[in-house]
Amino acid sequence: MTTAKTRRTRSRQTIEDYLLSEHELEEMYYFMLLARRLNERMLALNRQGRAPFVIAGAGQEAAQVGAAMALKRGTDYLAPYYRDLGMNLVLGMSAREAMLNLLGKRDDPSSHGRQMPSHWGNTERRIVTGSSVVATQLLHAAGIALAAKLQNDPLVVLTCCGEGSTSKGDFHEALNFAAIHKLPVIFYVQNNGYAISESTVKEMPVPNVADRARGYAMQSAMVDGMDCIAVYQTVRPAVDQARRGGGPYLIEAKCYRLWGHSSDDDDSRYRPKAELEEWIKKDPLTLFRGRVEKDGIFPKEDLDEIEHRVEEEVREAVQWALMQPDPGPEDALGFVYKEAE
Amino acid sequence: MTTAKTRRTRSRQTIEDYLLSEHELEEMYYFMLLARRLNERMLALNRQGRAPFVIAGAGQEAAQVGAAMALKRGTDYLAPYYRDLGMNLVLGMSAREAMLNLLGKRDDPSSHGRQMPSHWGNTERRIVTGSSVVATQLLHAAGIALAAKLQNDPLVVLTCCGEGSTSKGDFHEALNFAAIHKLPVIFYVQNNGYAISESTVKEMPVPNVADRARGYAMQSAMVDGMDCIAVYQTVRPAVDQARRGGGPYLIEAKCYRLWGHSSDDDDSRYRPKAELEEWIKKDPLTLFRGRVEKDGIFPKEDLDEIEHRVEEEVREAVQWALMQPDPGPEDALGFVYKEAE
Amino acid sequence: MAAVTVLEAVRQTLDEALASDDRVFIIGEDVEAGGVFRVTDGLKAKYPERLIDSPLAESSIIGISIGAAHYGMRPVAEIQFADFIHSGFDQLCSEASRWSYRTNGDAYLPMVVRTPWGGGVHGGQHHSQSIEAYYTHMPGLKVVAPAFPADYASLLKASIADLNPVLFLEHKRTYRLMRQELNGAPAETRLGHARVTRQGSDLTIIAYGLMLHESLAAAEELANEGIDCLVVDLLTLLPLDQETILESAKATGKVLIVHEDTLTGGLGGEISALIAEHAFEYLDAPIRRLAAPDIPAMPYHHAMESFFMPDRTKIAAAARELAAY
Amino acid sequence: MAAVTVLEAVRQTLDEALASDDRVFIIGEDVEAGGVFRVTDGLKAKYPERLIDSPLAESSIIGISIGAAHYGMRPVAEIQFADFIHSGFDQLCSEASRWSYRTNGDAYLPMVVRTPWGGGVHGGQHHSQSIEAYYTHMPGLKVVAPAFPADYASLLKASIADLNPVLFLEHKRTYRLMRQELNGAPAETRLGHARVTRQGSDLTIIAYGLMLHESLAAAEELANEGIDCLVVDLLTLLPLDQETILESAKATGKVLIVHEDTLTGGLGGEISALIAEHAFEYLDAPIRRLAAPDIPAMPYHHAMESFFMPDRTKIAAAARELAAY
Ligand SMILES: Cc1ncc(C[n+]2csc(CCOP(=O)(O)OP(=O)(O)O)c2C)c(N)n1
Ligand SMILES: Cc1ncc(C[n+]2csc(CCOP(=O)(O)OP(=O)(O)O)c2C)c(N)n1
Ligand SMILES: [Mg+2]
Ligand SMILES: [Mg+2]
Repeated sequence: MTTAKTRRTRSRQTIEDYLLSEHELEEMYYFMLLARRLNERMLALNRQGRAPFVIAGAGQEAAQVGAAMALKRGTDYLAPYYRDLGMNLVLGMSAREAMLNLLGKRDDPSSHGRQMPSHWGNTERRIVTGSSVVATQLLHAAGIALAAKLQNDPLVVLTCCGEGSTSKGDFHEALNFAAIHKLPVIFYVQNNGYAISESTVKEMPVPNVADRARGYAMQSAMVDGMDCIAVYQTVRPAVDQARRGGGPYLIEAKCYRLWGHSSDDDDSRYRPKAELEEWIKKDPLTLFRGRVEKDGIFPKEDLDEIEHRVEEEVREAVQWALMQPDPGPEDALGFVYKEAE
Repeated sequence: MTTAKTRRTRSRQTIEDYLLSEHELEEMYYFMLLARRLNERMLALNRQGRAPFVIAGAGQEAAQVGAAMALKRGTDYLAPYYRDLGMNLVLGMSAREAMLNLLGKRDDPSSHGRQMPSHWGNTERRIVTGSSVVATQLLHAAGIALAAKLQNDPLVVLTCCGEGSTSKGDFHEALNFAAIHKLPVIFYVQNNGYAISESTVKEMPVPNVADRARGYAMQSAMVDGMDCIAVYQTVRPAVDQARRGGGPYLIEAKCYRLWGHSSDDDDSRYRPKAELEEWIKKDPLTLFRGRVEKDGIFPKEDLDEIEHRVEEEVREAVQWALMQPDPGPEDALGFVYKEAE
Repeated sequence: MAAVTVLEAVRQTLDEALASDDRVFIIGEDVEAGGVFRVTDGLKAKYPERLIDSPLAESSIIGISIGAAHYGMRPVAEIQFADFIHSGFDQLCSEASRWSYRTNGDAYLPMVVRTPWGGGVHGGQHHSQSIEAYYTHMPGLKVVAPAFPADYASLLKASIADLNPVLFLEHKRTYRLMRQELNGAPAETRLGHARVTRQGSDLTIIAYGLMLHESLAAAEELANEGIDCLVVDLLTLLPLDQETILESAKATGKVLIVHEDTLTGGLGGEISALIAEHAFEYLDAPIRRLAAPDIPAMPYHHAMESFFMPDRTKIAAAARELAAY
Repeated sequence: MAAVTVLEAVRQTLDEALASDDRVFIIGEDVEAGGVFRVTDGLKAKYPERLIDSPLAESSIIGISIGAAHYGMRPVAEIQFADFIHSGFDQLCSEASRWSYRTNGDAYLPMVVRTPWGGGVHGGQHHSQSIEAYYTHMPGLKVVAPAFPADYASLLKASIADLNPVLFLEHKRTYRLMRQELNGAPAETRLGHARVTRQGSDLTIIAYGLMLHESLAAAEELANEGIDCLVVDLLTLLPLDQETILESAKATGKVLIVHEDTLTGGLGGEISALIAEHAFEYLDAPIRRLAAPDIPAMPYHHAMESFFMPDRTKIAAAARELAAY
């Protein structure tokens, strides 16, 4: 938020029935918007043949930004999944870094071009490296939480997956272990209605992912994942409670994938157009803008200003990233084993 | 029940508040007793150094016999686990065959000495071969049920495991799949309180295995696994309903492992003696005998007669089995691949 | 009958199997919509009951198929990418591969697990893997990895007919690489048989999958230089066709084994060992292996990806050296 | 200090690690009660928080350890039998082995997975397996399989200190096979180094685990017949000590590789291939592999079990033949 200083600073005082300050609300909008605009540019680059693969979070920005803002940055861990661009931005990833990652550039901090885009990881920011294999990260999150408990380190681990991934054995083993040991983990499932082409009825016998918590006597919650403020207000108390030793939580954010599964997917094969159109009306960005504008938290101009700032930031990041060095062939070697310093 | 003919045949008329006929009640007692006596002889042979390994079902005979008797023999499938001697007997395994299996004899119908004892399998009796790896069979059971559904074949699959095995990913994947597809499977968990040395509190966050059904919106039941009649009365309706297309069921039989985990285990390391003594009072054999005697279904003499018959059958089976040929070294080869006839 | 791609050959074969035997069904992620590679496109409409979308759970896809095959069905399971079969390793290793053995043939599993493997598609670490080395160390399983459309068709048909679990590997890059007339083209109809795809006298190249095509291209190039390569297409990786491997090694005395998988512990080691033990007297040179470097899996960026993958140029270079030995 | 068995050496080493570093903890099935082999006997009482009984779920044992190691702990996971590690294959292959590589060393996993392997204990198909071939094909992982008490102690210590995931294989039959003074006895302290356990000039035997002891016994027997065997104890199976392997092969010109695992796709293939490629000129005979037959896993009945397992007699016979070549 480089240019922020040039503008009147927002009050940090919590606003009634938002539980968020002006400052936080601005951040919220900024991060959601930044995630969306980055994803849009990424898809454009893909269509131009400059990025072989894009997997995006369009439609899930509220679910991601609202949840990530409930974390203590630098203290809490995030074991994300491939759509979580919004979360990574909240935890400190820059637009430039996002583009380095997309392009698999040499200096991509997540994997230096070794993994596909959106496979984030950054030890300094406590973002846990992940593979493409779904649900494995749920166990890593539980393991970090176990370690923190053993060390009396008051941190919380938030880990994410889609609703389809809750069918994996690792989902069961992770929730089972975390519940038995009352670990500070938030299992955060972004239910966007589909696992590629499969709608939820093919994935689960229960109407809600949150229902799966019952088999573990685990606390659970459901939230409108298109409403960033509601998400924050749901996740924050769960995080605080987990930090106080209250044990794990399963939270389901009901959202929707506004785009295809990835840049390789044609969702018209399996998704009714009408359904998509219904959800587009609930676009988290429009929803948020509408509410804060209506309540008069920010005048329209200010919101427009944020939009311009984001556009600019993204434009600059893309230009910059495209010029950055690619990995060389031999960069494929190295770090197969970690050597002691 | 070779000698049965020599005695007055039991009425096959269902007795009020038993839902079982004299004939079935006699069978019930016979099979429970046969399982126990066989296990006792097996352990004796192990102590004599004539059988390297024994894993037994002592204490779980009621849970096993009562459930197996709810199946249509020759029609329904059983995917058992290693303690299910009682179930195998109900489905047609003879005392002799049980001993061939224990001794790994060449003619052991389950695996011809290739697997450890108690790894049963017999396609003719529709007993599904299993490995030592716990919980994998739950998926095989669901697969058989899916096949039957595809072929409109009105059969039911009963599959068993211990409560500790419900922590495995395959347990989750099997229940999830069976519930989504409404398959005719009964997931039958014999909760004997321990997974080797680990008591249930280390294995599950819920007090009952049956609670795990909630995550799948699956029907479930709990039953006193020491009471064979109660077990039958619980499992039978679930089997009938599944056959009519009512979908899967998770049934938990609360029982207890009266012996160590296996012939290699010293349970005094982890089990309070007092607890064991409490459960010994609930021994399924004493319980059953007490009830039918009290209700005057069978006079004491008849029950004694069954005992003698079983003793004799076991003694004969052991003598016979010990004389049977062992596999030769080269019998290790062959059937790595199944050749088309 | 028109010339078809590998993709079309696989789809046609599945279609024919579904049409001719109602015990055949397809289960996997997204198969109803056609799958991510569109292999099963159109089949759901023709066989509504027998295309089954599974939940996202590989152990269940394999475990369910085991149960169904035990019952007597002919399941053809699809694992969306070979990279995601790992969570089904236990069901394949502990259960499927041992079913017949542990029952002395009383029970058996006529099932197929199809999965796209291999790299060169910007798939990065988890959409590019070679998995054959793990599964060729599983007696009781059969592993097939064709290169040409006609072999894909004939060997998939044979795999579905086989009474044992077959892992059928489909190299992504071969899906649309070329077309072949299905009748007329040479097609191996038996599992367990390799083919000498090109005769030659100077040295023997042994390969499979995409690398078979790269090896043939290299052989063409080398022919112009007067180096005459014999090229073996393994086709079935387990059980291996030892006879063809040994005969081809003996024929030239020099052997180059090529695979896309990483070197250490790769299938090339087994092939080399067979030759070093049973064709030793015929060898005129060290047995060479050309494979990917020992890093966990294929990197994403194309520069590193092409560094990782063997190709016609690297094969030709290795072959030249060997010929000059 | 008294002479100790392998079992005692492992227990002592774990005890010392727990005592000297509070980041070390042990997690696995039944470890609190001492485990089925009693390896962790007594440790729960000394380190109540740091011995953790896990639920019966191998993928979680490994996945949880990954998370804890990422945090900075030093988890030592126990898989009760190597045969049951298969459901953790995905966590080891897709995650643990790639952690450092995929982050360019930004993240790494100082973790150990201990597990008892090998047969000859009437364990049948699922309590006897050799699993090393699967895991030596996983760059990023290290695999260790000692034979002597002193090496178990020194290499387990090194494994716990290592910053990478280490699969530490403990052959069940070696647990109580012999005793050794821990100070005094030769002990390899570095991962990745093999040892020439016996010098010899006629032929080289390469082995590890129980087969190393059987090979030494065979070598003794052959010495009386005037056949002088060099015996290599691999100790670390990944990364392999190529130098020692090649030097030992060159030294005698004849190589016999022995393992308990089944032949096809076993680690012996890799070792043979290394020699066939890099020591070819020095070879005076075919490279021999002595291994278990290609059946899914060890049968239960002792007659078939001993047929399956290589032993000193079979090793001596193979070596005689090779020496006579
Ligand atoms: C173990 C595994 N199997 C298959 C895949 C291929 N795949 C990638 S994403 C995906 C669907 C995931 O659906 P969901 O969990 O709902 O997340 P979403 O993509 O909808 O956000 C699949 C099947 C994978 N990545 N991992
Ligand atoms: C996957 C797997 N891990 C570990 C084991 C070793 N093991 C055999 S039985 C057992 C305990 C099983 O407990 P439970 O499921 O409650 O069945 P019980 O023996 O109590 O009847 C364990 C850990 C195994 N057989 N399979
Ligand atoms: Mg989804
Ligand atoms: Mg139990």
